[in-house]
Amino acid sequence: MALLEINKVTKEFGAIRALSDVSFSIEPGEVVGLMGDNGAGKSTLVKIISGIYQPTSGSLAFEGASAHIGSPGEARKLGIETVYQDLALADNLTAAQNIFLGRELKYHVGPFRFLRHNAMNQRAAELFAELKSETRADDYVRQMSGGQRQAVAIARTRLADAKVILMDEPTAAISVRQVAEVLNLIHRLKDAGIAVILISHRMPDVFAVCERVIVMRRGTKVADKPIGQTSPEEVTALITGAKEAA
Amino acid sequence: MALLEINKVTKEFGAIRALSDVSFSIEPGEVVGLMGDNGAGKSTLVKIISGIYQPTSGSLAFEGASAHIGSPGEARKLGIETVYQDLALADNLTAAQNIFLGRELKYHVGPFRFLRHNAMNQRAAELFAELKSETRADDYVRQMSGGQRQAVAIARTRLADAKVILMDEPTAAISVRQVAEVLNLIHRLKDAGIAVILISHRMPDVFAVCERVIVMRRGTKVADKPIGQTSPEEVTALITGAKEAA
Amino acid sequence: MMANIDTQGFSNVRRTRFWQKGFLASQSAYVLGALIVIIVVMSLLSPNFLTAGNISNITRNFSFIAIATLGITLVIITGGIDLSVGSTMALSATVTSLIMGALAGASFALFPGGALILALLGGLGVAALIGLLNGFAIAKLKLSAFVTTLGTLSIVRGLTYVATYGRGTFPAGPDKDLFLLVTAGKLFNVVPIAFIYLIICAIAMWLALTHTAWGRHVFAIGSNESAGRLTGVNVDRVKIQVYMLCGLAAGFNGIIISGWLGSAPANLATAYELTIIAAAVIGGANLAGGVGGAAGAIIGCVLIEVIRNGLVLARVDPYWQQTLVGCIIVAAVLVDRLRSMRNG
Amino acid sequence: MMANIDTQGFSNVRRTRFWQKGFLASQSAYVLGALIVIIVVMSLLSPNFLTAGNISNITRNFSFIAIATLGITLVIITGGIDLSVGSTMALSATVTSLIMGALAGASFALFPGGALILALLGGLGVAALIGLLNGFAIAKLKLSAFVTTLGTLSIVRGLTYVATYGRGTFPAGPDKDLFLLVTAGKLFNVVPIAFIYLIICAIAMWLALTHTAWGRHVFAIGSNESAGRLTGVNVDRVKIQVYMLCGLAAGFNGIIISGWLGSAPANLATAYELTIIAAAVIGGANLAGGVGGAAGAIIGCVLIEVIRNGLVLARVDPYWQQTLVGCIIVAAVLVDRLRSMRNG
Amino acid sequence: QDSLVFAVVPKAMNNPFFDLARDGCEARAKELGNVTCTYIGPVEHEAATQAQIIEDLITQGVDGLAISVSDIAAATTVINRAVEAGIPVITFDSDAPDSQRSAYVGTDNKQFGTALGELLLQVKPDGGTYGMISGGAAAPNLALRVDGVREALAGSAWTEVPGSPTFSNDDIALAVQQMGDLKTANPDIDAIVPVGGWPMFAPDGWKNFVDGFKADVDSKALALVVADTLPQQLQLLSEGYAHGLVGQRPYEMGQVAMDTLLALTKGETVEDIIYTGVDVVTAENVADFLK
Ligand SMILES: Nc1ncnc2c1ncn2[C@@H]1O[C@H](COP(=O)(O)OP(=O)(O)OP(=O)(O)O)[C@@H](O)[C@H]1O
Ligand SMILES: Nc1ncnc2c1ncn2[C@@H]1O[C@H](COP(=O)(O)OP(=O)(O)OP(=O)(O)O)[C@@H](O)[C@H]1O
Ligand SMILES: [Mg+2]
Ligand SMILES: [Mg+2]
Repeated sequence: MALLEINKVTKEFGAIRALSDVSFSIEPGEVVGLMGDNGAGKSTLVKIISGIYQPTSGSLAFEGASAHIGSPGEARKLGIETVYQDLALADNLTAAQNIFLGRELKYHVGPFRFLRHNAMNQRAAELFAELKSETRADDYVRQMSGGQRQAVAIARTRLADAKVILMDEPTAAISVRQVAEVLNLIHRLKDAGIAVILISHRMPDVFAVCERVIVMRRGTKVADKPIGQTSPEEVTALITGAKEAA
Repeated sequence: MALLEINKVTKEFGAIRALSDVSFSIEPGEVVGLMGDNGAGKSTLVKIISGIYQPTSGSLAFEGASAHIGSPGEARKLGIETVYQDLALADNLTAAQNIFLGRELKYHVGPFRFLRHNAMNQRAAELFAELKSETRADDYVRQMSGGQRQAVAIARTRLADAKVILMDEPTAAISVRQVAEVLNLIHRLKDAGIAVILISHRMPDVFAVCERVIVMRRGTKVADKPIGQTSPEEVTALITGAKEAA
Repeated sequence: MMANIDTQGFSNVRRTRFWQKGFLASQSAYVLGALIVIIVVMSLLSPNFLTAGNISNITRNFSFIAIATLGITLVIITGGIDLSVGSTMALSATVTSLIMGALAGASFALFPGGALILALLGGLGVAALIGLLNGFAIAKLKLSAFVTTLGTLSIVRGLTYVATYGRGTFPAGPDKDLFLLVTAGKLFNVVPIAFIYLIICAIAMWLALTHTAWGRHVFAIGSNESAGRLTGVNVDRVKIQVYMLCGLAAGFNGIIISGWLGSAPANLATAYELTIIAAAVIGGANLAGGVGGAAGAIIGCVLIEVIRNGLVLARVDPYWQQTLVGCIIVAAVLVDRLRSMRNG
Repeated sequence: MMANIDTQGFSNVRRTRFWQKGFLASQSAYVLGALIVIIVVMSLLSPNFLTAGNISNITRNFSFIAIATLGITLVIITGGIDLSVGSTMALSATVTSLIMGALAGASFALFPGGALILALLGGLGVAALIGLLNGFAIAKLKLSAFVTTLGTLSIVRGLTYVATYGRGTFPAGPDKDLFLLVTAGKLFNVVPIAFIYLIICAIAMWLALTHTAWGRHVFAIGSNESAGRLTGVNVDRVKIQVYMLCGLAAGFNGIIISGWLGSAPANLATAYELTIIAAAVIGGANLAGGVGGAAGAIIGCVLIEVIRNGLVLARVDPYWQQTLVGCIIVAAVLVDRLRSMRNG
Repeated sequence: QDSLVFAVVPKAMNNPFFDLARDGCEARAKELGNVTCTYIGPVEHEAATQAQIIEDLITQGVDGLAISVSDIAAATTVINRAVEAGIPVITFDSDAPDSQRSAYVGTDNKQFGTALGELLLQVKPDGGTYGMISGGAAAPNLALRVDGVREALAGSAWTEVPGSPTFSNDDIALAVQQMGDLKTANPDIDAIVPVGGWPMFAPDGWKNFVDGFKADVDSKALALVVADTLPQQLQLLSEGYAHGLVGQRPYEMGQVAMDTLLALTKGETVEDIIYTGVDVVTAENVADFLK
């Protein structure tokens, strides 16, 4: 049974048809690369899966049951975790506060629940160490460098008890050695049975971790192939439109 | 005579010393790569050169004369053009409006000057075609994909009559074939005698276009070498701190 | 703006339909729709609503706040706010009256209209100065626009009281008739001259906002101030200009009202700031910055005045009027939800 | 929050100095400095300023608006605004008075204090309802907070007039003395009870904002609403709660004032909204959202009241007072520039 | 005897009516020599702010208070507090009868309204429809005036139009606009009676309105009977822009307030209610008032 099934999904923004009739499915523990030129509709697809947008037509199914994902909160509850391309960070909170946003650690005092500041800071610092990132847990996100911000967004997914993780260009701004860590992370996720959809413009990364690659062009899916049956050259041709479909 | 000279520049943000005693110089037409881990201080350095931040100590010289760059406007006047990491786009304007922001094309009617909307849109469309970018000149930046936004920021520099262009991770979000175009662009800039400082986490790109690479680690410059005398492995070691200096 | 030159060849992009772009896709258009509905309802409730006399009254009444609303719309587009408009209206009117009075008693003779011109320059000069100070504090000293202009609200109103010891003033002197003519007169005996000024100001503002680099910079600042700064826009100068224009518009509006009243009471336009801001916001200006326009500002003013006037004409119990005004204002912006729904 | 666990090993990061973090690095602290200077100046200008009686007056007066300011600070932190607080104060006080009056004439007898409790519940219930409606329109219908609450400002004030036909009401009935005691009384004959309520509310708010997940979500919404939504924060619910709390705080404040006045006039707290927002903003809340706190709100209220009271006591010409109030408010936020300079 | 400081607290400082009271106080204070008149009140009409200012004046230790009461119950509380603090208090213009104030100086507002109504009957005995314009909906003295007008016209041929009175909130521009609105809403209206002088404080706005129906006004088809007798109103009346005015005497109120407070500080007893009277002005006697 497929974990996630996308069925003829179309999404229009006024005059722009960002997605037209896109269908595919993902098995548990599968790592799928999603590639395409800028504006091909990759992020739009991710946002539909994670409940930000509703498809204009088409449907989704999760774990075999047809799913209506009305909001990011619902997606999270289903076990869909996302690293957004625009990172979705609250600038006026610290790195640790952002990581734990929406799933804070608390202790009980009578009927009240208070935050465990120390525990959260410590755990966040551990996560950054794990990612080999030069990010300090108690710095405000507002004053962070681009790569540090991205590290915060990635660290978030580590807390989740997810079934599928959507990563929208998670390695765009981070440095060489952390790219390697993120790829490692994806391997570990796969081993733990968690499916991953990786969007990236970095061909080598996709070929290093993905089992399958889906290529989009101007809103339509032009290819969906096991990684072994394709090559970076073919994928590049598909992305640019030099090759129509495969 | 060096085009741009950085002299023992230090920048502190409260308790964080983002740059300590950084010095280097750039010749006209030189393409220099600036690398370093996340939070190493690369963007801070760029912002000091382009007049956003004032150094806590240290000085700059431009074309041999000591220069105090008080604002981005002054930097532009000197001939310093920048592609910022956070792109610096006005969301409520279209791509063309953003590209021409601050240097609009106008025609005169008596004492008044009105905008040449068509000319600007057309020129912007040409620029995107040149960059092989899937970006529409009259779309609002608000509704653009990450890569399209980056294309707008890059296209901007093409209008400038600059002496040096600072590019802070210009290829982070754009797709494979546009990366090639940007690298091409850098070659052409060099041929036109324009110096470029390229910040990037993509080792192959840096080695493809730069003549010299400067490596930063936690605010200090740890290496400054012609590209021929170093290797990706050495640079990686310098970035991660595995190698102290070179 | 020409859409098709560059969307050619994008297989996934249709032509934008006419109702998906420009004015028709803006909040202003939807509020205009609500306005028309309200006008129809009001004219059903009261047979006198659509009489020539009442239309002329409505036109005059909304012109009184509409010029100031144009000014504040500029400020709101840059992401700022100006609470001092009401006070500026009063001080500007007072100064104009005072100068006219003083010159009437002056020993030297001026050419006809000379006293009026000096008085107007004085009144508008004060208004521009208030705007300059606001702009300076906000752009250069980086103070919060809300607190700064709340401060000037209080300072300027206080100065109005100090200047006349709370008594208010009356325009007087040889140029008084001329003054009344240029402020309260009617063109061809029908169109209030204030309305003509409004139309001229609105056209100038529309031209400046959509067809000059300056207007583009105003939008850029409201949309992303630091991006404007980084691309070399002189953000501080534009901001100061915008606050000065807002002050000038308010001052001009105050002078017109005082001409119509024949009096510049010290409490002129008290608490008008909220009405004026509301008119701008209802007309589509966004307090977060980057959105707004001249047409919307006028639509907002008309809407507010039509509601006020209509409820009086419909002989609604005065105690209920205030409640209804609030309800209709909220209902009018609610129609804008239709737009978001239609645009997905 | 514990700083050092994770900055260890960052060669380019020093320990944060005590004045670089927490309260001392906030706008509130700098405004507190300005406040102290103003207090010193005022006490030099008027010998009566620092008398026990006057301090008690000041304490009571700022407590009157401070509770509402706490409420509006919450709203401002989420990036919203609430202009209806003044009207809510009036309606809430009016409803409480009306219920007390009605129950006094009721045929059935209640246990002692029963009428008071019912009346308070009624008054606060109305306030919460107003907040709920505001919150619903803003969070669910996505209307502009400015226009919505400007609408409620008008609606609620209108209802206050309708309820009493403009005449206002006063608390009456068997529980009147108890009502006066719990609103206008003084603890140990010195500390106004309103001040005690304020302290309790402020501590609760501080705890909620800094030590609960809810408070964290309030800040997250103001800082980046869509990020909050994307990370699963129930943005709509938190927003509605915040507007309800703001309404409740305003209503409670209105009831306290009416107790002190012994009356609930229909024009109670007219135009207080701007003062209350100003107090919050002066105290460090940022209208752009994401910044603010309980301590700052109180400091802002004290500052405004000290200026008002001090100028009266110093027998400054009343026409100049208004001007000076404005100047001092601007000057007080100007000290905050020192902070930005120091922090580079 | 040392100098005395008497504070005069108006309902709102933005109302020109109280400026005249202030001028009366200051003039009388100057004549008396050892008395200073401090004029201070809330800028806008609002009860709690007025109460706070009175508290401040108590703290400041003034020697006497003259208050134009904004809200009866609210003022009663503070007046009693002032009296407890040993400060003699009188009210002027607007009263709080159940408080411990020593005297009220001013107009009998009910009678004032009645006078307006009677003047209207005198101007146009055959009756018709009329509308009123009031100030703040919460002002008790204005409510009394409205009642007075209604009482005087009860049983006559005059009927009030629905939607009357309109509330101008003391905003002069709005008051003039409401004149136009009343006339437009009720094209056959026979009289408009503003119970305060607001619309006429804008002389040209008023003229502008009247000029639209000049013939009706001249023939008294539209009767205009207005409260207050400020100089610009008298001028308008003399030019035929109104039919009658009923005025209070704010200047006298100010003077009498000073006298009464001085008497109280000397320990003398004063009358409980001191009416300063009303002036009824029509075209016949307007010249006397214009002087
Ligand atoms: N909210 C929106 N309103 C209108 N158009 C939109 C909106 N969001 C996306 N689009 C358009 O839809 C298309 C697809 O955008 P999307 O963000 O999915 O691209 P992408 O494949 O993620 O590109 P990139 O690699 O640059 O991130 C683009 O043309 C974009 O302009
Ligand atoms: N405005 C600021 N206030 C405080 N600290 C800052 C500020 N800007 C940057 N920093 C800190 O300075 C350090 C250097 O940041 P910078 O943005 O220069 O890094 P970078 O080398 O560009 O990293 P990246 O590769 O991630 O973009 C970081 O630790 C960052 O947190
Ligand atoms: Mg994308
Ligand atoms: Mg950077």
